[in-house]
Amino acid sequence: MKDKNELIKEQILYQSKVNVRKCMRCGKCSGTCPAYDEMEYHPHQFVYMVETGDIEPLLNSESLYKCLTCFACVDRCPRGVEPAKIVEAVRLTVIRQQGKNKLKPDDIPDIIDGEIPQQALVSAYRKFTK
Amino acid sequence: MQKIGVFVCHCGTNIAATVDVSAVAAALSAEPGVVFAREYQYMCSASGQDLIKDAIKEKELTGVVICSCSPRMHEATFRKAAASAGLNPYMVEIANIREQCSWVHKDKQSATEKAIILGRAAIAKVALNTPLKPGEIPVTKRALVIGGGIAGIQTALDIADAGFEVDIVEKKPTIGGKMAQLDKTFPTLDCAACILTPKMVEASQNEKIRIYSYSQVEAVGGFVGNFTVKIRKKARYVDETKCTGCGLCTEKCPVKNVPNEFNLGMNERHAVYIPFAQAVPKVAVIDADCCRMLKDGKCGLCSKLCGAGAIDYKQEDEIIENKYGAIVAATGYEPISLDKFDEFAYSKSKDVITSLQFERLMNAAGPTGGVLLRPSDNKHPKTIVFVQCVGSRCEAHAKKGKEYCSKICCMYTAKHAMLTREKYPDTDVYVFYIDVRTPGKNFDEFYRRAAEEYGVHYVKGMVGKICAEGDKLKVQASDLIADKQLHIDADLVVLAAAIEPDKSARPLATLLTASMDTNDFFTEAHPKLRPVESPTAGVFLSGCCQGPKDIPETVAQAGAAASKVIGLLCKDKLTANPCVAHADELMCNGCSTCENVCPYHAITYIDKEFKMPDRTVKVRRVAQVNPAVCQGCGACTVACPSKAMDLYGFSGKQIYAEVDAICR
Amino acid sequence: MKFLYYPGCTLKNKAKALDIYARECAEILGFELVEINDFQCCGGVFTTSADEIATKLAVVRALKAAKAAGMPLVTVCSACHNVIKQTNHAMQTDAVFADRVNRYLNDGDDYHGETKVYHYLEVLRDIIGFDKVKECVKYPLNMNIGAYYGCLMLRPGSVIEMDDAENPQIMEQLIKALGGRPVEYGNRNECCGGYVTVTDPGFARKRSRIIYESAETAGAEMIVTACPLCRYNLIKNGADIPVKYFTELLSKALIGEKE
Amino acid sequence: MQIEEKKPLIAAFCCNWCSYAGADLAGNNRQSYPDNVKIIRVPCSCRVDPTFVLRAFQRGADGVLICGCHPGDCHYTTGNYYTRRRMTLLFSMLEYLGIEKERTRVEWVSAAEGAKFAQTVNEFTATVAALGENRRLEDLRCKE
Repeated sequence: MKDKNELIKEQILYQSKVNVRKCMRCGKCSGTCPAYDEMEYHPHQFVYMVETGDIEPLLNSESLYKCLTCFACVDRCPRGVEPAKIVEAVRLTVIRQQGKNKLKPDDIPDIIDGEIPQQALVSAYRKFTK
Repeated sequence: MQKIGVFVCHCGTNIAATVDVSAVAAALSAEPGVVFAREYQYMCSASGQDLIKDAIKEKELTGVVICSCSPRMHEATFRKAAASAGLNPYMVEIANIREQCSWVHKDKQSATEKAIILGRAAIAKVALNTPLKPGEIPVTKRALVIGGGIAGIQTALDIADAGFEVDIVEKKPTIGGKMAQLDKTFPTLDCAACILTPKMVEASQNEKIRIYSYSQVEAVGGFVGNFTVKIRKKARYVDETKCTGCGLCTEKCPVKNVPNEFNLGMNERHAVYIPFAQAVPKVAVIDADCCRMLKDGKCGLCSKLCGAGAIDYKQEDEIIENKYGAIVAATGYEPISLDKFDEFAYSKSKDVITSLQFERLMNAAGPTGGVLLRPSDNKHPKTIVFVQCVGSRCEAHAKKGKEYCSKICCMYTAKHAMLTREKYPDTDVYVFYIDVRTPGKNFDEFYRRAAEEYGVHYVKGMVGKICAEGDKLKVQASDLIADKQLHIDADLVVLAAAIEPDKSARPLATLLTASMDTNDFFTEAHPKLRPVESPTAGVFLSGCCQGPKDIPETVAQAGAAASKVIGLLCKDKLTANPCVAHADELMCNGCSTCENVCPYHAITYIDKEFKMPDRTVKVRRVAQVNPAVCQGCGACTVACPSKAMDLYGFSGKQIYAEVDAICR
Repeated sequence: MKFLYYPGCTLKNKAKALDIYARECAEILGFELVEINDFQCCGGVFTTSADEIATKLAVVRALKAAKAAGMPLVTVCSACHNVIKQTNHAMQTDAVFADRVNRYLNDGDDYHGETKVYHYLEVLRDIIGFDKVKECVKYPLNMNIGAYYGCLMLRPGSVIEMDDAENPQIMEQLIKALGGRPVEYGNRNECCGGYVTVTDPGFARKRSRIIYESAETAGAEMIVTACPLCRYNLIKNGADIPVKYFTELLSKALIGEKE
Repeated sequence: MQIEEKKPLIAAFCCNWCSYAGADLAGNNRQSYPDNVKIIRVPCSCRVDPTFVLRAFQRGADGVLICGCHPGDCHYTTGNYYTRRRMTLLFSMLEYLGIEKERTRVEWVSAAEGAKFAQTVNEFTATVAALGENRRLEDLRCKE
């Protein structure tokens, strides 16, 4: 029997299609990440922690909701690792669970300021809610 | 009538412990054609060889089979022994009962049986062997070195020192290569020019060395010992024999805004120029793309000024054909283009430069006279960021960069950082690294000195983004140890660009039929045991064209390549491998299939007259193999649709016989 | 030349300017935008997970509509463009994904990424030509304009393939054609904070400030973008210079300012 | 000495520069493999004529293994590319004739890959053994 952690790791690797072993620990992803200072765990740590199976802390971290999916790390990684896809897969692991939506319908009215484009709401919903 | 002798070696207990050697000798003595079978403790020893020699003489053997170690080990030994006893050395076959039998099997019974089968196969083969006589190839006692950097210069000097003539072909107007552009060299910090320019002068004054500067190899024909090479000597519009190198023309030429390639575009030169003060040959060259006289026919100032009358606007390219016995590729390297690395603002800011540009900025003969001023505004940079591994160690299929480590960057960056701190102690110097790789004598000590004594900030992490803002370069990077993202306002950023083989290497490899790896580095004949030879006989490798390397390694390899060349040129005749292809002219249908598969162009077609049964004469196109060029791979023998092509030493019949013996 | 036009949800609503001017200028420049019937929202972002199928179906429907109409698909909004191009790329290169999508839609016509997808800017550059655009300019802009690409328009570079993701030039070329002076600044291809503005406005403010300050320092008098969310973030978070859609600029140069 | 036929019988063609040296290295490192395999040395894998393979099957071999240098590393630059193409064709024809494709194999073994050689032979022998004897091309008229 595989333990829960291993199953989560397998699922993350499947969803992201990322080969975490390609990482050479150069840290360029974290060097280029615009959300770095908002994050507790940084892109290179996402990759490393998924590789080592230390996924629990990531699941409970606010860092999941700070990634802008701007793909700077994806385009600039010299090894083609695509850290943003790992972050997304970890986030999905969380928000697909019952009651784990980050953004709730009740939050929306306060956000609407008359100017915010639909695009923002739709995107945020897609990223933070299942 | 075959008279085959079989000799079974015990190899001490190496074979005898697992294989019943006397049973093998007994079984093989019963094979057809075998008239003599003996076992002995050490066949390769002097007395073992005597045993073979005596048997050849006494029994008048026509073939010899030795059941022993791998033919890769002692085939040459036993062939020599046979030859000394008067038997053609190619009438010897070896059954490998050590590496491929006794050492890999444990059961004595079945190992013995396998040894017998391997012996039978060798006997079946040797019965079909034919005496072969290796041809002899004369050797042209002159070497060609392609590339006039430190690798080429050192190779040429060493070959000339042994008394052989050697030519250097250099595509630039002067020899010297990349090393001439360097300021100081690690780990001793001696000045590059001080150790290189004497060698350049030595090369130019050595009567055994001819330098073809501003020249390129255009065509290569022939084979080891007998290469014919066409060299294109590009028109420099200056008569080399008359020019005194006074430099007057280079000062007065009215076209003075041509980017100076020697300083990597950081200053300008005139249309007529001498690349640098210590150039060899110290002769001016006119850049035809910029010269007004050559472009529009208006000007001619340099011609009027030249007291020696050396300017010749009518000069044309010249093709020179020479013969060589050996060729050394020393085409060197080039930093990769950084166009694809604009996350580092390389094409947006003049103050983001490559390490080679930094060498020029630090050099006393450079664009700033050796004062470290940044290119945009000629101010002293107060904060300098060095970025390592720019384009090195990238994923194989990444659209930018190279998969390999460029090897020299860690050390030259440590050198740059150290020199900067030494000359300008008030400068903050950061080096961003993934790993610091310093395997070399006194290398790690050097790097540690940069960090410990010179206070260079080594940061483990990579720069992620650089923005040029105002007169600052905003560097955003990760510090993996501190687990922080750093934001540094830098005045100058130096990128350690990966190095790649010079662009001229790939077409040259095609001309030389020398193989290359996927990165366009020349492949060596054996990665460990024959590191300076190309798999193509007579072609040798020197310097970075074979892989990234620093100066001491390059010089060592240059010497090694030279010694291989000398070893070749010392011989009056070369022995050719007699196991070559040959065509049966009567069977050949002239289809050219063999010609097309031959990697050596060893097969040509000739029109040959055949007397027909009706006494008419018919001219037919038939294949002919040049035995001196053929390397004996056998590709043509299998490709030939009419089975006209066969291979001496590995003929179809011989291999059938082996197959039959094994499957019996 | 006719293009099937996918405006997207925001252009029908908060970003009408982006839409209206795009249509007007297309007419002047001699190409036709045929609005797609019953389009559905692209979702705003492309979900990278291999098992996300349903979130991409709306886009595949639009791509199939273009295939059926025999026209290329053109978008104006950066987000729509990003999602559509990434989905199309996945349909071309990921056989498992394409198979699952096709089974899901199951309408007898399998789709494997046959439709060619253009951003409006690509149409201007690759089909109309910026030279032609320049000829049509009546009111040259004559000001310093900083193009803001953000992230959606360029990345991932190997999929979007619109321009060099680290050194894009397409909007600068447009600005030049319209008689303006492009201002290149370092952060023009960095993220404004995007949808995180919904959950963490403070963070979006920080990001946006970095962007517009970078443009202002470099001397831009105006920022131009193709993304409604970028524009919103920059304006809301205190940009001191106007932030306009590129189609507004285009219209201003070709037709003139409307009162 | 009467030798009982070893079954399965496997003939291996090894190129002189890489694979034969690789087999030697397996010996140097005492990496054992079944004695069913007998090696024939050829200068290059491209010297292996399809008729050699046919002859082996005709004479009762149960499997044929061809080893050459890795693509790109051929001593003769391009020989192993010829091998790859020729054997692809031959093997599909053999399969058509009823000789299972598992009985034939082309493997790239460098001079440094002794372990790979031994492993290849072990695997291949086991595969061929599992298939049983090959009778398809055995021509009894050619047998003594």
